[in-house]
Amino acid sequence: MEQIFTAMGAKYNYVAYIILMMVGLYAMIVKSNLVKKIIGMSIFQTSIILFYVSTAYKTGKTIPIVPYDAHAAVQAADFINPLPHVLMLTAIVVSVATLGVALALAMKIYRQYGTLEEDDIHEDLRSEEGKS
Amino acid sequence: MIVLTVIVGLLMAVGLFIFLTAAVGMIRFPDFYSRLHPAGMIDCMGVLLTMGGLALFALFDGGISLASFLNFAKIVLIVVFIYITSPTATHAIIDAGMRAGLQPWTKKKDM
Amino acid sequence: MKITGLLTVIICGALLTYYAMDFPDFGDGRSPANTYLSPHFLENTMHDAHVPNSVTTILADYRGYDTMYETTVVLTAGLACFFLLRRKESTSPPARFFRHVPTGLTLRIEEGGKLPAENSKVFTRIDSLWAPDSLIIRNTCRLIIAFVQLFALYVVAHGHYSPGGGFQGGVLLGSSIILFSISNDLRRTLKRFREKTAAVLGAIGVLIYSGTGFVCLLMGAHFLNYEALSPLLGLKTGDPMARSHGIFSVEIGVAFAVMSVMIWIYYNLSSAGKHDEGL
Amino acid sequence: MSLPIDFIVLALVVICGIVAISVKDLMAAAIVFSAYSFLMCLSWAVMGAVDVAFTEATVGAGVSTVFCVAAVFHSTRRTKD
Repeated sequence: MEQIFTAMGAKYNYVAYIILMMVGLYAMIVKSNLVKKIIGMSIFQTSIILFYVSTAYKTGKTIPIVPYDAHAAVQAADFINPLPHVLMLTAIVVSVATLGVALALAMKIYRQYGTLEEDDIHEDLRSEEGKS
Repeated sequence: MIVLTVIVGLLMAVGLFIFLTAAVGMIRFPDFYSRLHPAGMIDCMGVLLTMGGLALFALFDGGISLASFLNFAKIVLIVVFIYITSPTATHAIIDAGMRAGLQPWTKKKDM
Repeated sequence: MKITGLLTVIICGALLTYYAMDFPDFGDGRSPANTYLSPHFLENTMHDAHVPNSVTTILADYRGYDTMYETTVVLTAGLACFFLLRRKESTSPPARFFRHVPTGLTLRIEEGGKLPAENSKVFTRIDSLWAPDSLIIRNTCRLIIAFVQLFALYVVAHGHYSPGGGFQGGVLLGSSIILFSISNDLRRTLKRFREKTAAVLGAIGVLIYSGTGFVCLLMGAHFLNYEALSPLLGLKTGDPMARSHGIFSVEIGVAFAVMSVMIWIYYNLSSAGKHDEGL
Repeated sequence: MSLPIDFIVLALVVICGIVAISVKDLMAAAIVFSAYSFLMCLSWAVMGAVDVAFTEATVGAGVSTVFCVAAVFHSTRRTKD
């Protein structure tokens, strides 16, 4: 146990990402409201992005915009790793697109069943099956 | 240089103190409208002081050049836009609160 | 259900913590993620494309295919919202509200009543959950929107040298229109920026991106290899500025697509697909 | 050593995330989620990912809040959990 705490002290970003991922997963599994589930999905996505950005960080180094003079040789060790930033930049924009589609689906479900709670929708479905 | 450090440090310290009073006010005040009062007004003053300190530092630290002047101008523009938008946002929120029917808190005499 | 979910989450978290102990430390410059490919990108961005911001170079040049299909995904999301929510048949609300402009009176007209003319100067239609016509908010937003759009263009054009680029600039342009729609109303916005315009502009954005790649193909190089554009731009072969201009054209395409898709999704979500009364 | 500000921001992010899924009012959940996005953007800016932070500030704290509020406006605000 002691070992885990000392090992995690140097990796507190990874601890934060694990906690956020657990929060998002809990919301997606347990909460019955659809908008809550969608917010949980967004939290899950942001936790993954936090993980990627954390791997790119180098202590005491500067942002990945290299100096303008082209003649000086660029030392890559002086800059933060830009590759995960690029991957996550597109992931954020795709996440807002999926958020829009998910909210549209939730609104469609509300229009059909008059509720956003998953339990009530299941009851509605069951009673419809019983009738037919 | 020591004059610049003192002025910038003083501006930042006073600005941060004003932010602190705004935060305390947002927690301690009794109702919606009086809570929005520090959130809307005192934040503007804090932004002016802290950003003013940062702008002076950006302009004079390391000599006046085009790059440092551009940094200065960007920070001044931030302050200008906060001064335009923040009161409007407070106005809109309070307007929405009035239309939603929130009663302002008053000191009850017979209690 | 609650217990099962909690148990799943805790097991998941415990496993992740166990494996996170083997990760390299936070801020380690010599970790595997920081060593193999990205030093090459960082050292060659000025030489290859003459773009100091290495994120932009990787986004639009080294990983151009990735970004192209991301743009397509965004456009597909806009289409999905449209097909899910849009209702063409007009479900007229039970009552409509009009403001008589000279006096400021509000009229409530029941269904079946005589409505004023569509483009009447005297009566303006207002939403049923109407906000009072606030001069302060309307004029401040009118002032701010111009600056937001100017800043968005700056972000798109200056993405080579500072943080920014097509995605951010596109979202800023979209949010300026959304701000207009919130401060005024949806119908007035739809008169200025119609839904058809949004759809066509989104498609045009993706077309600009893939068209740039296709022009490179026509010039005899690989798809999205911007070096082949140099004869068209009047540059010498091998000039890195050709890649810089190629990246810029691609960023414009991304900005178009993202802007119009954001506005399109907002139109459909805020009016529940009816395009009648907005937020 | 930039540990304290980094650590405080991450702690606030976790608190905001927990509040966003546990609050009973969906409109409040949307607003707290916006605050969560903004704090996350601050944490990325501290970590040097300026492009990612800029995108999150425009997308996560701006547009996605508007989408959430629009969806809640056209459905219901109440929730059982």
